[in-house]
Amino acid sequence: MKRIGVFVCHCGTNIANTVHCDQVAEVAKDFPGVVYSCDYKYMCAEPGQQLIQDAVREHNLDGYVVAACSPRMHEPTFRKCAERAGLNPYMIEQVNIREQCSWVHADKEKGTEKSIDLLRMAVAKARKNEPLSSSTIPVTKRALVIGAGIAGIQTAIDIADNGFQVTLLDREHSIGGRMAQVDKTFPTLDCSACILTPKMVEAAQHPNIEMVTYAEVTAVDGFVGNFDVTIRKKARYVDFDKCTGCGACQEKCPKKVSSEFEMGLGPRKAIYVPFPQAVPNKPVIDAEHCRYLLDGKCGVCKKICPTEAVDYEQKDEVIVERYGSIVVATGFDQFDISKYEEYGAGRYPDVITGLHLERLMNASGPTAGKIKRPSDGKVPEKIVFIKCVGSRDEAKGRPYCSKACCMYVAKHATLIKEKMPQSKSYIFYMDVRTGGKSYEEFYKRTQEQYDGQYIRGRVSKIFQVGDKLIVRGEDSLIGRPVEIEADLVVLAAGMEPRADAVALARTLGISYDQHGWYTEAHPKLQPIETHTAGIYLAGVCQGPKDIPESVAQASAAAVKATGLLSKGELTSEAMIAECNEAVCAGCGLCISVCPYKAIEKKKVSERVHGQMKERVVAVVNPGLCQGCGACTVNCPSSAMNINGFTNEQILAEVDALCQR
Amino acid sequence: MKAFPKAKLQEVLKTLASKGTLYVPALVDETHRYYPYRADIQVSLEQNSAISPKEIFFPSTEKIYNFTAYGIDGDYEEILPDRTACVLFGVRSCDMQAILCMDDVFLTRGYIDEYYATRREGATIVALGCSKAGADCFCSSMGLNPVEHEGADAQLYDLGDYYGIQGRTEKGEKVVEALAVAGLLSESSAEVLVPEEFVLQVDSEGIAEKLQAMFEHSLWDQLWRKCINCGTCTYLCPTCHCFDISEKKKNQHCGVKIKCWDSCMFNEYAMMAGGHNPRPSKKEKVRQRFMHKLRYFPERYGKYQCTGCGRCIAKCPVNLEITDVINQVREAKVNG
Amino acid sequence: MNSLIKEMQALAQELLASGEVKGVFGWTKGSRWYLTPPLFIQKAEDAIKLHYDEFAINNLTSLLLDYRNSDDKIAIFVKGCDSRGILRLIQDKQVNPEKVLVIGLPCPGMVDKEAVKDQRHVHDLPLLRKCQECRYPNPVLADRTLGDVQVTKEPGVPIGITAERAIQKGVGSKGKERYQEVKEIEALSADEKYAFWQKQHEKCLRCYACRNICPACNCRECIFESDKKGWVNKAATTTDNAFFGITRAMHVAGRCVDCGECERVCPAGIPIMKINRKIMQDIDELFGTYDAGTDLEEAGPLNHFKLDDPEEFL
Amino acid sequence: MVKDNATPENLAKATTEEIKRINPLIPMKAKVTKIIEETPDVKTFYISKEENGQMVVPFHTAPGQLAMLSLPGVGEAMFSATDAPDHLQLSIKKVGTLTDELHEIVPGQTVGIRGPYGNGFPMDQIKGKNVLFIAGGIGLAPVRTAVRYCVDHRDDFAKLHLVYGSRSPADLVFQYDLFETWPAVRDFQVSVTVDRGDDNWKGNVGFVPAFLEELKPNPDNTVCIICGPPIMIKFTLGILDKLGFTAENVITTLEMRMKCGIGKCGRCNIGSCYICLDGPVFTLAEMKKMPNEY
Repeated sequence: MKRIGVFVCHCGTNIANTVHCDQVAEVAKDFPGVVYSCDYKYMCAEPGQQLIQDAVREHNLDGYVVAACSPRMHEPTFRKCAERAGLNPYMIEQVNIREQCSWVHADKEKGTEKSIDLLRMAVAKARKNEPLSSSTIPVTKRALVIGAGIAGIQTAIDIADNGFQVTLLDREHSIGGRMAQVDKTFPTLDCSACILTPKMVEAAQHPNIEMVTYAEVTAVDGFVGNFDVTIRKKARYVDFDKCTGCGACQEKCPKKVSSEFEMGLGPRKAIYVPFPQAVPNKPVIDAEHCRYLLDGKCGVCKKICPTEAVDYEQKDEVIVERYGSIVVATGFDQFDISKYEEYGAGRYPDVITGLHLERLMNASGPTAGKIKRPSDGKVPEKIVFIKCVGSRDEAKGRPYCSKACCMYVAKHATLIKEKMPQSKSYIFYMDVRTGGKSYEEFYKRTQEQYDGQYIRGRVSKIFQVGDKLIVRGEDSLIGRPVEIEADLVVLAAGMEPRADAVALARTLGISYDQHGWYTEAHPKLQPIETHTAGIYLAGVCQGPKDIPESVAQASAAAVKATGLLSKGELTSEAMIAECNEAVCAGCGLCISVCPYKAIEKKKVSERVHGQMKERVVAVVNPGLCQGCGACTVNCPSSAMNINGFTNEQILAEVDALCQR
Repeated sequence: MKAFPKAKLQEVLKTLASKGTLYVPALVDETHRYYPYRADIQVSLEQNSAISPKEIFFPSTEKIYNFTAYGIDGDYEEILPDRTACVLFGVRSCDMQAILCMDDVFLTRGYIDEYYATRREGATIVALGCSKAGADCFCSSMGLNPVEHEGADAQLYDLGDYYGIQGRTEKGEKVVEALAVAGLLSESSAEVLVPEEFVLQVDSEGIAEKLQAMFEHSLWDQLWRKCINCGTCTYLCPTCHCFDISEKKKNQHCGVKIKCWDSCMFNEYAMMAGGHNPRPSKKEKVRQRFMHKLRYFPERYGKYQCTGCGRCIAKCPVNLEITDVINQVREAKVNG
Repeated sequence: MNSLIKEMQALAQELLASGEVKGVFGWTKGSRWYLTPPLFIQKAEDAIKLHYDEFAINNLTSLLLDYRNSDDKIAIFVKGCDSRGILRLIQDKQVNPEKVLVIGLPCPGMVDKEAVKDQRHVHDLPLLRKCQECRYPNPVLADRTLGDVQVTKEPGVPIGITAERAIQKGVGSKGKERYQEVKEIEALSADEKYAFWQKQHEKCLRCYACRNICPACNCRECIFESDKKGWVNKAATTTDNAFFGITRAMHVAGRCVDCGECERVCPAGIPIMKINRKIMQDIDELFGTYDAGTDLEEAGPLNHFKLDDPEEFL
Repeated sequence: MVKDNATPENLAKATTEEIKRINPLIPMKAKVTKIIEETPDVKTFYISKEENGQMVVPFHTAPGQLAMLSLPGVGEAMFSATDAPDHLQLSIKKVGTLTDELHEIVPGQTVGIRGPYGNGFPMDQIKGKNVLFIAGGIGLAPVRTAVRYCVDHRDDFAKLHLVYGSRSPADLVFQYDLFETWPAVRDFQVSVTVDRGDDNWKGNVGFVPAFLEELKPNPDNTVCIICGPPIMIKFTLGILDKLGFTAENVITTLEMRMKCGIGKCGRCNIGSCYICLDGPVFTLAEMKKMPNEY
């Protein structure tokens, strides 16, 4: 019979206030297998750990149970402590009598009773613990960055600078993302393109960066250190090796299409480069609009191309590449303002979003930087901004703050005043949030030097009279209705997760919140990691951020990814599935449910009634298995077990609970 | 002979029940087996019980001792069987013969099984002669007289409207006396009803001897093919007496050692520690069962361990009939 | 019927004589008029022993488990309900479809031999309840068929030479009412339900006939066989019996093919199908109608994870 | 009445008062007083019971007899027992749940013990003859009971010869007997072999049957007592036959799954024999008459 020790921790007063720790330790002495039991103020502290190690040696313990805080917190501590005492680290159990007893119960007697029950279960389990060991798996020293906005670009450059190969992938044909659409950045009013373009070029030219644009991730297999990523490269119909980017095709293409990059405010052709600074700066054919591809007529671009780079026969290409780590930097979509019918969004062309305004202000935009109304091209004089559209609005399912809007609205008001000194900006707001370096000062300037008129209140309705937009709302500070005859209304549309964010999360096996933002492993202490080892987050895909925050997180993700890649090999989980071949019936149900493709079939020979017979059994690849347990619950013969959580151990716990 | 009218059966049973526990075949929740008599119980003497009366002497689960174990200290506390006397009413010849088989096993050859012995000594068996052969009965083929069995303490005969009764032992006489005292008995000269010819018949003569040379016979290669290795035949059999000893924990420190029915049809039955199984497949298990009934038991105790009650035939999920096995053994060619 | 039996015998004779199969599972005429028990033959000349009639109730498919690692090809006769068992065994990889030749038969509807009144003389017997509630009277899978029967995965009415008679007798007529018994128990109070099942489990002998006849119970080692793990005790107490009964039912959840053999073979008369049907009904309600053992390609709802699986408990 | 009729000749042979216990299935409470680690997977347990403050042998066993050892809450199993003045010695190999647990216990542990069971070796009939002992692995445990008897009654027997083999030098059980006690006994040849040697092993390397063939023991006036793994027995019997040993003079002890030990539970039968009552010791001649199911 295994000799088990029990160590009950007071956690200062955290546990001791609601649990009679001494009593728990005393009762535990009677549990079968327990040969030593004691309590102590701080088991995790140096003297506490020493106490455990001494007891292991003195009482010749085969394993022990620590009743303390959450194993998430200190299981590694006590495992290491076991190792120092000469035990296999998996011979110990930690039972959480803090979060599960003292912190949730007020009644000390009941808290004690529950602690005893939990401890009895843990002792029963510990008696069935077996030494476990981990194996090592090699790491593929290559990273994948999904999304090549500013966050993705920064991550890729940082990883590449650290000497690792990195693939920078984007589904658009140019890298740059949302930041490329932005005219100027707050609070410094730098030209966005001026600071972004060098980064884009650096990424494109970096020897360690492979750029894969116009491509999507369709499947991710494998596990940390060795992800097998299936990438679908969409057909461009232009051979980039031959194309010189001369632009002749674009010029001659007869098909005009509304430009996505310009937010529909300007045209592009069916063969096009989305914006002048695009990287790669070579055109692709939009198969949905190309006349040749649609009905075989036209073919002008092919005829005109001096290098015969146009290739209508090109097909999508699917490749599978292996990466050690993945950084997700897929950014955001802008909230669809047409959901605000009361603002006439979608109906009135002069009710636009902040991103529209960015394009209208941009020198290379559809209006060459002149702010003109989309409806009639007139220069607006009275401009109304409405904040918190599609953010902080429970009714629209967007209760969160989009964080960047307060500042970009201030920026817009400032820039408009600079461009058109005769104009007047009215800004309807709920609160003004300027938490950021030099942000508050910028906002003050907008008000004081740039004549931005901030009105605290909600707009209830916008309607058109003549060529004016009547903005009707309430100034809640003075408690009076307001009505403004505006020429242009700019809605500060919030950020929302990409429409396909959930689908990608499922492909990657990472978690997401109720809105679709990807969930970090810990909101405070692990804001970069996901719950899936080896996959990290950068930028807005995790939640609304402005540019400096995205860049900071991008660099952090790069460090995480590089840290992983710099290890030669990873230690695999010790608590992984194992198949009892004697019992395994070879039905293969485990194989079909394993999310890590860690289970395979194998043939075994055995002597049955004097004859050698072959049969099929399941075998777990310890490198791939993550110990999720899907196979164990699906195994009809209970041949699959998670080491450290075997069916027997769990039954022993249930038994112990029932035998109080 | 002395007799009581069938109409007065309830009074007879009440009288006997007043002396001690009285077991009667009855239908409760659609199950026909022996139950302690109660006035509201549906006594059924029309046909033999579906579950044999062996469980009265040899319950399917029986406690032997309690144990405690605290650390390295432990203790054992014997649990002795209940010594109260009882009467078994309506036991058929086949089941009476089966009890004699069990007597051989549990009361002879070196050791006496205290549990069986205590219950057996305290019991008075009132047998009931059959006037009708059940669908699966073949006791006459196994050398029994369906109408009476000399091993019983008292014998009931079907006289049509009456049951005749005769005491055979001191215990049996006491039963008759008790009924007489209660004024329930009268004299009857009616003929004892006997069953018409059995539908199932088999010639069992000399089978035990023939089987001695048939352990390796090819017959066994075929018999097991439809068997599903369930324990129905052995658990319903009035003579199957194999048991296992295991334990049931009450809590982490104490538990009870139990003796419970086991079946040679089960895989784990002959499995040894370390995994060797001398009877690894259905073939060996099926052979063991029939060999035990028809050869080993006769060799050891001088009688067949099958009494023709037909329960295994009635309930075998695949109709593997012992009568058919006997026929096949009879017809089998044996070399040399 | 006679011509069908002749066809069966001829086919078995041919299969064995040609060496295509090494054995044939079928039925034979038993020792009494109301018995048609299983038969396994290996010689062509034994084919004449094959028989088929309304007493061929036995689902033979679990017997194939004895040949699961065998190199020999075995032929097996199946009725509609039996064929679902084969399909399940193939899905569980316990039977190699290359090593089994499934011969589908039209089912005349099986009768209830419990209703025999005179074992000496042939008389009419009522149709089994399970046959009245039958949803798949035709084989869902067969390599060969006899007697005009067609292989179809669709629930429906009997097809084949005996179809008319079978339909007349009421085969499948109560298919829609198969959860009736479940509803009756569901209508009871919790205490009444408990009392009902306690009473049933009290009767259990732990003979394991229900387990051993079941084509879904195909583990190599049953936890009820090895008390090593201490999960269950050998003691036949009501508690241990209930533990067995419920575990068995949950173990075949989503894999039970509704053949009713467990209930038929129970020597204690426990209405096992009531609990199997309850689980079937629950699966139907939670995951959409699912009939185990009807589609080779579809893993049962309890054997895979789908993104839209109900998960109210999370 | 029933009891009186049931007194058989076996009961008359009973060697201790324990056998007449009212309830033969109840173990007597005993203690493990000493544990010897024979090999990595074999331990010898010394078992005594307390009587008037003294530790005494729970019951005496004849060579080849068995005792049922139980660990409360785990289970019970039958082992061959070696008799000593104040204790029984049970040498137990780790093969399953119970034996795994037994290997974890420490001296002082309460255990249950009942017995003795089985017929034992027919030492009286061997008197005056040469005895050849052949054992493999843990099979030496039952053979040792006979060896000890012969050594204790040295003058009753002619020449003694033990041929013993194990998988490796580390797996040799009772090394103190093999290399110290027994070689010192008069006219006692001890021949040890291992399947695979190691750096320190200077003895014979090879399987028992081959070793035996090399040793060529003389079958004249010799009885052979053999026990070991089935495969060893199978090949050794062939060699013994070749050497001229008759089936009547080859004695072995059979293992079956015994549960009750008293001939009731029905589990240990081979044909109409119950190992726990009629065995476990049989001559090869007797075994040839039994069904081949062991």
